[in-house]
Parts: sequence; C-alpha cells; structure tokens
Amino acid sequence: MSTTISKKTEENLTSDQISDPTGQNIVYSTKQLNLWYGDNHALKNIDLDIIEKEVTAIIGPSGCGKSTYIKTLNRMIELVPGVKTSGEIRYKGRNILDQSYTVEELRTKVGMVFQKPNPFPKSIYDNIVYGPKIHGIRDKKILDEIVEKSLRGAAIWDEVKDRMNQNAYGLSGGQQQRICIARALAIEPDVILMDEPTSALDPISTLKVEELVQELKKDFSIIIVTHNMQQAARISDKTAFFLNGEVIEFAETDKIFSNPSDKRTEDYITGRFG
Amino acid sequence: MSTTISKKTEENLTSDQISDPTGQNIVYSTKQLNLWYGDNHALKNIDLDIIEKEVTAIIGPSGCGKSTYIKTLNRMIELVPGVKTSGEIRYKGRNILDQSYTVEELRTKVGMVFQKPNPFPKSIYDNIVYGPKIHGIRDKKILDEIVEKSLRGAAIWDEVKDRMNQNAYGLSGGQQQRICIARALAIEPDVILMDEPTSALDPISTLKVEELVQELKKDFSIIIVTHNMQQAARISDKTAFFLNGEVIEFAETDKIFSNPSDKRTEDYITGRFG
Amino acid sequence: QNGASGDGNQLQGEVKIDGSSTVYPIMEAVVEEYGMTQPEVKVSVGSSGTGGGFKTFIAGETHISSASRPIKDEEKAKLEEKGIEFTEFKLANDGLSVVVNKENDWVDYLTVEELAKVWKEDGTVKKWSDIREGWPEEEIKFYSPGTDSGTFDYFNEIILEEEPIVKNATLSEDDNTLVSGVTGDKYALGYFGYAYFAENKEKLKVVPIDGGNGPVEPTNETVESNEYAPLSRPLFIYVINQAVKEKPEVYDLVKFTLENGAELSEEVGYVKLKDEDYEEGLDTLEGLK
Amino acid sequence: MHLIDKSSVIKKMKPRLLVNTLYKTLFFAATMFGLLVLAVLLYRILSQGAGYLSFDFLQNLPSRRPEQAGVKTALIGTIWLMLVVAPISLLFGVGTAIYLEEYAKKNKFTNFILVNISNLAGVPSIVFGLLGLTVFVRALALGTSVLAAGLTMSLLVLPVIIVASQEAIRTVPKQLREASYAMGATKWQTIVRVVMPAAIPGILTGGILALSRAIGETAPLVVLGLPLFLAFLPRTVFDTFTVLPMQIYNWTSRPQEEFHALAAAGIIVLLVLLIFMNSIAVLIRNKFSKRY
Amino acid sequence: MALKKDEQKISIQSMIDENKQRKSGHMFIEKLMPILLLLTAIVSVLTTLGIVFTLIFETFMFFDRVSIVEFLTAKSWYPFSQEGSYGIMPLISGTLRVSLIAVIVAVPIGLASAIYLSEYASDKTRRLIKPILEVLAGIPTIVYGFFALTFVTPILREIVPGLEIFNALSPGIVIGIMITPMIASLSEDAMSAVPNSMREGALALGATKFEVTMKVILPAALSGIVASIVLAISRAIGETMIVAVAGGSTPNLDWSVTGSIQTMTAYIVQVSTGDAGYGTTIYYSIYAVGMTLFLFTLVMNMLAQYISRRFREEY
Ligand SMILES: Nc1ncnc2c1ncn2[C@@H]1O[C@H](COP(=O)(O)OP(=O)(O)OP(=O)(O)O)[C@@H](O)[C@H]1O
Ligand SMILES: Nc1ncnc2c1ncn2[C@@H]1O[C@H](COP(=O)(O)OP(=O)(O)OP(=O)(O)O)[C@@H](O)[C@H]1O
Ligand SMILES: [Mg+2]
Ligand SMILES: [Mg+2]
Ligand SMILES: O=P([O-])([O-])[O-]
Repeated sequence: MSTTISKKTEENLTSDQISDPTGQNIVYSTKQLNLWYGDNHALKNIDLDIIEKEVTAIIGPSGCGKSTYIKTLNRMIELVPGVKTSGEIRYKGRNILDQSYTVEELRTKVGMVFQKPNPFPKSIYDNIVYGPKIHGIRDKKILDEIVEKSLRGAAIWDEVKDRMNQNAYGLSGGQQQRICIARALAIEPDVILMDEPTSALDPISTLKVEELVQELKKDFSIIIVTHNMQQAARISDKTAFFLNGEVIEFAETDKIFSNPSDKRTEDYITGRFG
Repeated sequence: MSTTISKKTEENLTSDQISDPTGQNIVYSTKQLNLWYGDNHALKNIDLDIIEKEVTAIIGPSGCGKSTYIKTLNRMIELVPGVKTSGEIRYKGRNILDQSYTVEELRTKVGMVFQKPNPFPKSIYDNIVYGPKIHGIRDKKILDEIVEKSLRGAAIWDEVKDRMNQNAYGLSGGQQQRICIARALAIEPDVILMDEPTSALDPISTLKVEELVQELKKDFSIIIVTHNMQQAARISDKTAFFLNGEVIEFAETDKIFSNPSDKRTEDYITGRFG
Repeated sequence: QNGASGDGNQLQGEVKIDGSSTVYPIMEAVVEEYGMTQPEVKVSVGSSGTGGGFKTFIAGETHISSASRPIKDEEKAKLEEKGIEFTEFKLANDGLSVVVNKENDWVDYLTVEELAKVWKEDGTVKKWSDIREGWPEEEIKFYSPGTDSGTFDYFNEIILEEEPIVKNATLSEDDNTLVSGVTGDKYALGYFGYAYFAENKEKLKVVPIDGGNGPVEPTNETVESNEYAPLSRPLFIYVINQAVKEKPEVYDLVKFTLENGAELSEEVGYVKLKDEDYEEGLDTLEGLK
Repeated sequence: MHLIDKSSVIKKMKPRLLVNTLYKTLFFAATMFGLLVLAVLLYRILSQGAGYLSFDFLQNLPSRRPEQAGVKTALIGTIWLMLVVAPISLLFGVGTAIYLEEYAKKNKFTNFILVNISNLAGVPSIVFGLLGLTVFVRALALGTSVLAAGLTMSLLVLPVIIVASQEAIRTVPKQLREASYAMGATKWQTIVRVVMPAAIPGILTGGILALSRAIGETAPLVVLGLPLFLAFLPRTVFDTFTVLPMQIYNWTSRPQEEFHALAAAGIIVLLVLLIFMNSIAVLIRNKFSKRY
Repeated sequence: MALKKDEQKISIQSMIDENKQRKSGHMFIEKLMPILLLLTAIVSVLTTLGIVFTLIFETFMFFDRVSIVEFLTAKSWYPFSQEGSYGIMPLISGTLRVSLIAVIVAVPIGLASAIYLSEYASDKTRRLIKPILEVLAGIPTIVYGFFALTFVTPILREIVPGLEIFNALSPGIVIGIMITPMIASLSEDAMSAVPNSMREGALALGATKFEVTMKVILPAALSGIVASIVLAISRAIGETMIVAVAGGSTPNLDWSVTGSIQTMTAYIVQVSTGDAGYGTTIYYSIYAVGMTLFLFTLVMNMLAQYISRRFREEY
C-alpha cells in the first residue's frame, strides 16, 4: 500500500498541489473553520489538512459535527437554511467558501456518497450516466465506456452488467450503495466524501464497500465519516476525532487507536462514552 | 397504607380466588396460550401463573412477544386485525379469552400503563376522572376524592394539586407517565399491566416510577414488561424470561438473576445477546 | 322541399341568431333541417328573449334576430344611429296561451278584465277566490316570461296596459321553466307562446279567453282566423341587409327559413301564415341580394 | 377505602354496551346511506337513459326530436375544452408548485401566495364564470369561444393542480436531490431530471382529477353564455361551442319526459368519460406508487 | 486498471471543462427559471385580484344605479319588474335556507360515516368505502340537479304536503348528499390523525368504542371536524346548478322551504341564461350578487383555515 502512495505522490508533484511539511500533497486545507446553524455553534475552529490519495476517517459521538464538516467540504451544507461559516477551506489552494467559487464546479471534483443508498428511481445505466450527462457529455459511446468503467471501479459490474436497464430500486441495499459509489466515480472526481456509507448495510455488504474503499484510494482521496471505530481502524490512513464540534485529535490511524494523546479520544475509543 | 393491604387481602380471601400449591392467590393463570398475527406465530404454548400482589417482570429480547403477551391479558390485542389465539387465560378463575367475557368489564379490573405516556389532551383532572365517569360515577364529591386518592397513589399529587385544570400536555414526560398511572388507579383495578413504562423517561423519572411500583404492589398485582434487566432485578418478585414467543424460564427474580436454570436465560442476562 | 336552397353548391361560414324564446322552437327546427342540407354552415341560436335579442342585434353581434313583437321605435332608432339596415320578415302566428295546472278543475274561462285585474300589482295577495267567488281561497302562483321577452311586452300592452305586473310572479326568459312551474303547481297561473303549450298539452290545461265575444280556446283555426283575440299575434325574424348581401350563407338560411317556415312552424306548434305571405317574404329577400 | 362501587359498575355495563352497539349500527347505517344514494342515483340514471343510448346518440347533432338527438357537438366540445385546459392549467399549476416547493423562501410573500391559493380553491365556480365573462368574453373579446371557456376553467382548476403537484413534489425524498447536487448538478437540472420524473405520477393524477372537475362544471359556462343550440363543431379555439354538462342542462330544463331521458343518456356519457379518466388516474397511481 | 483510469480521468474531467463554455447558458437558465416560475405563481394571485377587481368594479356600476342601502336593507328582490326592487335579503335567505337544509343532512351523516370509517371499520373496509364515498363528491353538480328535480322532488311531494315542484327542500337535501363525503373524508382524516395511543389509553380503562369516540377522539379531532363542516357550508353556499335546476326562481324573504325560492347563485344563472343585456342594471346586478356570494364564501374559507390552524391539537 505504501508503495502506491509514494508513486502517486511523485506523479502529482507536477500539478497545482500544495504540500504539507512532510512533502505530501494536501487536497483540503481547513483553517479556523467555524459553522453555525442559526445560533447553534456546530463547528469550532477546525484546523485539518487532508492528504491526497489517503483515506481519512472522521469519528466521534453522535452530534459532534462529523456530517456537518464533511458536508461543508462540498458545500452541500448550503442546502440547510440559516447556516453561517467563517474561516476557510482551501481545496487545492483555492478557498471554496469564497462565494466566487461555483459550487457546481467544486462538486464535479468532489463526489459524495451518503449514509442511506440514494440511487435515482431510474435504470442502473441512467443512474451512472446522470453526472456525465448533466455536464454535457452526450456521446453514447463515451457514456457506455464511462458506465462500464465506473461500475467496475465500484466492484459491481459483474453483478449488474446484464440488467443495465432495470430500475436501480430492484437491487439490494449493498448493491445500491455501490451503484451510488459508481455514480460518484462516473464524473471522475478527485475526492470522494462518504458519510457513514455502510451504516445502512448488512455486514457482508459492509465488507464489500470497505474493500472497495481500499481499492479506490489508489485513485481518489477519500474522506469517510463512520460510527464504527473498527471500520475506521481497518480502512483509514488518518483519523480525526471530533467532539462537540471540535477536532480533539488528528493523526495517523495507528497512533489514534494504539496511543491517543488526548484523554477524551482514549475514552471514546475504549467505549467509555458515545 | 400497609394496613389497607392486609385488610384487602383478608377481604379477598372470601372472593373467587384460586391458590397455587404454595397457597398464594393466583390472579392470572395462562394455559397453553398460543397467538398468531396472521401466519406469524408470536406466542407459543405459554404457561404462566401470576400471583396476586406481586410484581411480575417479563423480560426478553426485542420481538420475543412480551408486549403481545401483556396485551393479551386485557385483550387489547384484539385491536390488531387478524389476531388468533388458542388456549386459555383464567383471570380469577374465568377464561377471559372466552368471547362471552366482556372486554370492557375485564378492563375495569385490569388497568394498563403504556410505554409512551399517553394522557388525553384534557386537563389533569379530566384525565383522572375519565375512567370513573364512563363507568357512571357522576357525584362531584366522590370524583374529587378519587382524583386526590389516585394522584396520591401515583405519587404526583403534590406536584399537580395546584394545577388540576391545566392541560396534561404541559407536564414533563415523567409526570405524564405518573398521571397515566393515576388514571389507571382511578378505577381501582386489581391488576396493573405496564409495558416498558419507563423506557421513554429520563433516569430520575424512571427512579420515581420504580419507587411507585414498589409502593403500588401493596394494593395491586403488577405485571411489568421491561428491557432493562437491572430494573427487573430491582423491582420484581418474579421474572419470566421470554424468547421467540416462548417462556424459557419463570421463577423468583433472585433465582433468575443469580442462578438461572436455562443456558439461554443466562446468556441473555449476561448480555450475550438481545 | 329542401332542394331550393341547396343549389348543389356547399356553403361555408357562420350565422348567429338570437332573440325570442317564443320563436326559438321554429328557429331550432329550421337550423336543424338546414344543417342537413348545408352541414358546413355553422349556425348558433340563442333565446335571450326578443328585447335581449335586439340588444345583441344592435351591437352587431348577430345576423338574424327573432321577435315575438314588432321592433320598437327606440330599437329602430338605435339601429339607424349605427347605420345598420335591416328587414322584417313575418314567420308565423302565435296564440299567446294562458295556462293552469292539470288539476285545476275550477277555471272554465277567464275574461280579459279578469286577467288584467289579477295580473296587475295592487299590493294585495292574490287568491283564486278574488277572481270569482267559489274558487279556492288559495294564493295564485304566477309564471310569466321575463321583461325582456316579446311575449311579456305583448301581454304588458294588451292586458296589463303598461301597469306593473304582480311582484311575486316568477319571471323567466326560459319558457321551459314556466312550463315546469305550472305543471308542478296546482294553484299556478301562467302564460307563454302557443308552441310551449302545444308541446306539453298533456301536462297543462289551457284557459279559454273571453275577449268580449265569448270564451275562445287557442287552436290553429282560432289563431289563424284571429278569432282568438286579443291574444293572437304574429312572429318575426329581422335580418341585417348587409349580411344577406355579403354572406351567401345568411341569404341561403333566410331563404330556407321562409321556404320551410309554414311546415316547420306547424310542426313545432304554431300557426302558419298564408302562403302568399311567405311568397312576399321571398320576393323581398331577393330584392336584398 | 373503596370509592368505586364495583357492583354498580358491572350493573351499568350492559346499557353501555347496548348504547355502543346501537350507535355502531347507526354509524354503519349512515355510511351505507351514502352508498345507497350513489347506487340509486346511478340506477335511476342508467334506467332512464339507457333507452336513448346508442352509437347514433354519440354521433348525432342535437335535435328538437328526441329520437334523433345526439351529443356529438357536446362531446367534441368537451374534448376541445380539455385540450385547452390541460396544457394551460398544468403549465401554470406545476410552475407554481415548483416555485413554492423549490424556490420560495419562507416569508410573508410566500405565505400570502399559499393563503391565496387555498382561498381561491374555495371560491364558488360561478364567480369564476363572472371573471371569465368580464375578462375573457368581454374585455379580451374572445366571445363564447373554446379559448375563453378554457381559460376560465383553467383558472378554476388551478388550485387543485397546484396543491396536488406540491404534494407530489414534496414526497420526492430529499436524498435524491442531495445526490443530484452532489454530482455538481444545478438546481434547475435537479428539478428537471430528478424531482420532476419522480413527481410526475402524482402530478398527473392531480391533473386528471382537475380535468374531470373541469369537464363536469356547468355554472361558469352558463355565465359565460355558451349557446343553447349548436349544430356544428368548433374548428379553432376561437369558435363557439358547447359541452356535455351544458347540453344536459339544456335537456334537463325542458319539460318533456323524452328530453329528461336524453339528459340521463347524456349524463351516462359524461359519467363514462369521468370514470375512464379516473381509472387512468388510479392506474397511474398504482403503477408508480411508492418506489422509494 | 489504475493506469488506464488515469488516462481517461484527464479526458472526462477535461470534457466537463470543455463543456463549461456552455455553462454560461446554463447559468442564464438557472437565473431565469425562478423568475418564470414566480410569474406562474403570480397567476393565482392575479386570478384573485381579477375576481376582486371585476366584482368591485361592476358592483360599483351597480351601486351607481341602485343605492347600497336599498341593496342591503330592502326586503324584496324584483329586478325584472318595471320599477325594479333590489334587496339582496331574499336571495341570501334562499341561499341560507338551502345551505341549512344541506348542513342538517350532511353533518350527521357525514360525521357518522367518518366515525364509522375511522373508529369501527376495518382497514380493508375503510379503504374500500372511502373512495366510493368520495365518488359522490366528484359527480358533476348538473347530475345532482337533474336527480333532485326528477327523482327527489317527486318522492318528497308524496311525503310533504304542499311541496311545490320547485322548492328549497329537494335541492337542500341533494346538496347535503353532495357535501357529505367532504365532511366524512376530512373529518375522518382528522380523527385518524388522533394517535392510537389515545384510543388504547381509553379502551384500557374499560371504555366502549362509542365512549372513546365521544369523549376522546371527537374532542381531540374537533378543530379538523369543525373546519370540514365550515368548508362544506361554504361549498353549499356556492353551489349553483342543483338550485338552478330544482330550486325555482322566486326570491322571497321567509323561512318556508316548501315553496319556490331563489339563491344568489341561481339568480346569476337565471340572468345569464336569459338575457344579460350588457350594461343594464340587471347585468350589473349579477356582479353585486356575485360579490355578496364571494364575500360569504371567503369569510367561511378564512374561518375554516383559521380554525384548523389556530386550534390544531398537539398530542
Ligand atoms: N439542519 C440542521 N439544523 C440545525 N442544527 C443542526 C442541523 N443538522 C445538524 N445540526 C446540529 O449540529 C450538530 C452537529 O450535527 P451533525 O449532524 O453534524 O452530527 P454528526 O456528528 O454527523 O452526528 P451523527 O453521528 O448523529 O450523524 C448537532 O448538534 C446537530 O443537532
Ligand atoms: N401488529 C402486529 N402485526 C403483526 N405482527 C406483529 C404485530 N405486533 C408484533 N408483531 C410480531 O410479533 C412478534 C412479537 O412482537 P412483540 O411486540 O410482542 O415483541 P416485544 O417482545 O414486545 O418486542 P419489543 O421489546 O421490541 O417491544 C414480533 O415478531 C413482531 O414482529
Ligand atoms: Mg451524521
Ligand atoms: Mg414491546
Ligand atoms: O322570448 P319572447 O318570444 O317572449 O321574446
């Protein structure tokens, strides 16, 4: 796994990346981010650098602001009325919270997978080509290619290749979730945000998605919110522990789980609350 | 109040009571009770004798049939369409499952308290007198007395005595639940059925209700369904452990919790499933 | 009989007719028959009453206006003011019929004076016993065509002599309403065009009228001979000259109307004119073309 | 210590149960009464009108002779009316619903529109007739044309369509919208490609119900002044016309029994049309109901 | 696979980038649509304004010729007689009589049906009967008018002595039947919305279903029920064809229901089917009557909304 990372890092040095002190490319750099739902101060002075082609897990008890944070990364949070933010989130150097940054552009680069599988009530094929089509790709051949590639990428090609025109609602929950992942892959984003993508799935489907995440990180930067600490430990490179809207600790996953530096992290991980 | 009890017991010796081998009075004697929701066999060959003036707890994992059983005891189960029963439940000797037994009469003798507090959207006073009134008691003085007695009995008199005419919805969840208990007491039943009466309450309210149950058993036979094993251990005399619609074990609470005779009971109590 | 208008060539266009509800049954019949010879000509027929018809006629909204009374001077003046030239054609005769309920077994006839007395508003409640002694002491329910109708105008002139009609009369431009009203009401008294009585003979009882020469019942003969006086009257259609000239379909329809007027007015229950009256009308029409 | 005399409670039980049974019977009878009336009404109309019902009845123009009279002009007129009302009312109704559900902010103005719509839904249809008479027939000089009547009817059924469409749009889960936005879709793209397809069954159902209302209405058309006798078919939306309820009204108001039978036959045609439309609505609802 | 992906990755995102040129068009639509949609939403507001202004304007024309005092206070309505008498009260009286009869018929039957469906009927029965009842509300009113005139009236005349062919009773009853499903359906909704726990609470005390309904469900659902009744009354007041066909056309100011009457709506129909000679006093009078009718129903509708909003139960 580590070899992949180093290779990628080298390649990417030529692009418009910013590196952290250790020389890794930073996709998202969050600085002094604050967020309010009306009067409810949901995120407090968040500082967080997300490294490219890594899996970053966000953990924390319910209501600590995990979903809020991840939704801020592609500005889906704007759908909630009355949300205010301060601070900045630099995506490849540019502050996405700046209103001059068009959200549509941002979201073509940052895909998202949700807690409950939410395919469109359309055929499997139409689900996948939805993104490319809205971005103006009409060529049937290219679309077909995209569909195959995305479904393969989401490790569900074999299961659905013979029923492309069936409604996605006929699939099981786990399959639906992988369709949703494939749908996100179809526009080839740089980053994929996942908000508890397995919490509505059975253990076997969960396993499949976890394996998929491992596979995907070769090509994508992944930020995943999870309630399941074992999952975070299994699949992530870095882990951020949120509590009451603050980042309590952010470090290598190994370190967080074996040797957390904050007492509250330790309490949470050992199940003393949450 | 204890004087009242002993007096009552004496009184009742003359009535149509049946005793178990140890000489205790049996309120409910369930024999070979089977119940189906359509095709779903929810209760299987239940045999259970409930002793008067005791607290009988019913525990078991979700879906094991606890609520179903307790609802059968006052035939509230009939509200569910497509329910079929076989076997018998003798309440003081008469089979209540016999259709000639009027449910309304049964329910004047068997009160019930529900999981979620469900006071009527009326004043506190009207909530309490609802039962007596429908049973034909109109005398204002008697009604006033009943209200005071029931509210005292439910240990909530002091909290509400000055706001009898306020809507019961203005009260906290725990207070509402005690109002519901008082409402059940107002028709002076023999038995009180409680289906997870504290699961919607905060710890302090829970404690109050538990104390109340201890108090009430001096005058009433109480059957309580609970998810909370500590609660069963704390307040009950006998405990029945249900699993998949069957009674696995029914014995003194002390015995169930210290020395269960069935492996499955032990597994459940020690938290190995459920 | 339809051959005359057909000429073999199919006409197109639109003809609008409105006016007398008395004449309506004739026009309805005419238009229906006409539709079979000239299906492409779109003819609409309204029945707003004679006065209402003239209003739209004056406004230039219709080509033909039917009337159960001759055009009034003020209506003429308005047409002249607007520069609209028109021609009057007689179409049939009508015996304005006074009717009562089938179950009314006391009325044998009414004199013109009695009619006038009972229909005029005088501030009292009218009872049958007010007309003649021995008749029931029950309130009379009056049914009359609306004030915009030619029938009302005629009745107003001949019977009421321009004095107010009883206030609680049910007034309706729709003669069917009147028929239904009288049919359903034992103490009813109403009047309307002969055709509406003829169509509902079994349900209504017509009252013979004594105009001074003994009671006379309206029948084809008594109306044609004018024996049924004073309530016999002619029915008309009025046509805009320019429309006849410029719209062949209007000309054709009027021609058809006059050619078939005798037969169709008899069919719907009116009394036809003399043949020479129709001939005369057709001559006039040719003159307009 | 006992405040409640159990024996009196038991004694009172019987009458209480009796009252319960009595009222249950009463309530049941009341419910059946509605059904009974419906049955009688349908039976009456069927038995009255069946005699006149024939293929010719559908094909014939109106006539003064009952045996020859038909509903062709009225039936075709009704179809013309639908052709005008459907697109106009759907366009404005669905547009309004999208605006209210997707764009409108929760403010006084939006609230005003909402209150306005529910009030409009309660305005008697005859008042819409007065509006149509003044605005479409007279001011815009459309006369008693298909267009004038169609516009009037569209306004009349607008609230029905708006409310049904709002309902349909509201049931489209938020997650579908989020999924679309997360792909970089714009709001309008999301509405067109995700919300509308999912909401369309509900909208269509509402639309059909609104249309059935429109073709059953008589009062506004009477006020507009649609002609009584019409022996031709409209060719454009600017032609005058008549519709089934008007024709039925015309026949109803004639005193002769034969015309009443004709009216009944006309009613059968109208009801068959309505049943047909409503079955389509039910079909749509069943076919597409609850897929998420 | 990873390699291939990298090649393509550039292509798709760059294709998207290329297409971005067209984005300005998208952005234009994005800005335009809400405005267009707002305009469609304005149509309903314009409709209301249109109604109000039409009525007000033409009503003013009417009050130019007939004094508003006469309109409101005179006790007779004889627009067709020569001197004309324009007192709205007889028309209002006719309207109220018919509506009252309708309510007397519809409220007990509608409520009883609602209670049966919500409290006694099984789920299956309810799902069968409710839509059938709602069919009654969907039948065109001209059909009801015909039914009233040719069926109900003749039957009533056998029973009620002195009943005239046109009367208030028959259309009143038939309107009652028409609005029954409205009351039944809306009240049933309100009663079904009362949580089951409330029923269980009462039943567990030994109450019979009837007692539960009367003492718990009805009080809890009261606002919804009252609102449904008010709405139904508004419907009855505005109902036109049934009274036009079966009610007659005799405006009078008394409380008789056996004789011919005229309602506000039937008057408008009478003038419209006869001659609405443009510009005459009679022509303007239908607007004045329409205005009165509009105000009546508006007040009822507002009242219904107010009731259901203000007294919404919190269980
Ligand atoms: N739409 C909203 N409006 C107002 N407050 C909100 C909203 N969504 C979340 N919050 C509040 O913001 C805080 C953080 O919520 P968030 O959903 O981010 O938590 P979370 O960590 O994702 O929790 P969970 O694990 O339950 O999903 C909570 O206090 C929550 O109540
Ligand atoms: N109304 C119903 N219709 C059909 N099946 C039902 C119904 N209510 C309960 N069941 C089924 O009967 C079984 C027993 O349910 P019951 O509610 O008695 O369980 P329980 O022990 O009370 O569970 P919990 O602790 O979750 O309340 C379950 O399998 C349940 O799915
Ligand atoms: Mg979350
Ligand atoms: Mg339970
Ligand atoms: O309709 P009229 O013939 O009476 O004018």
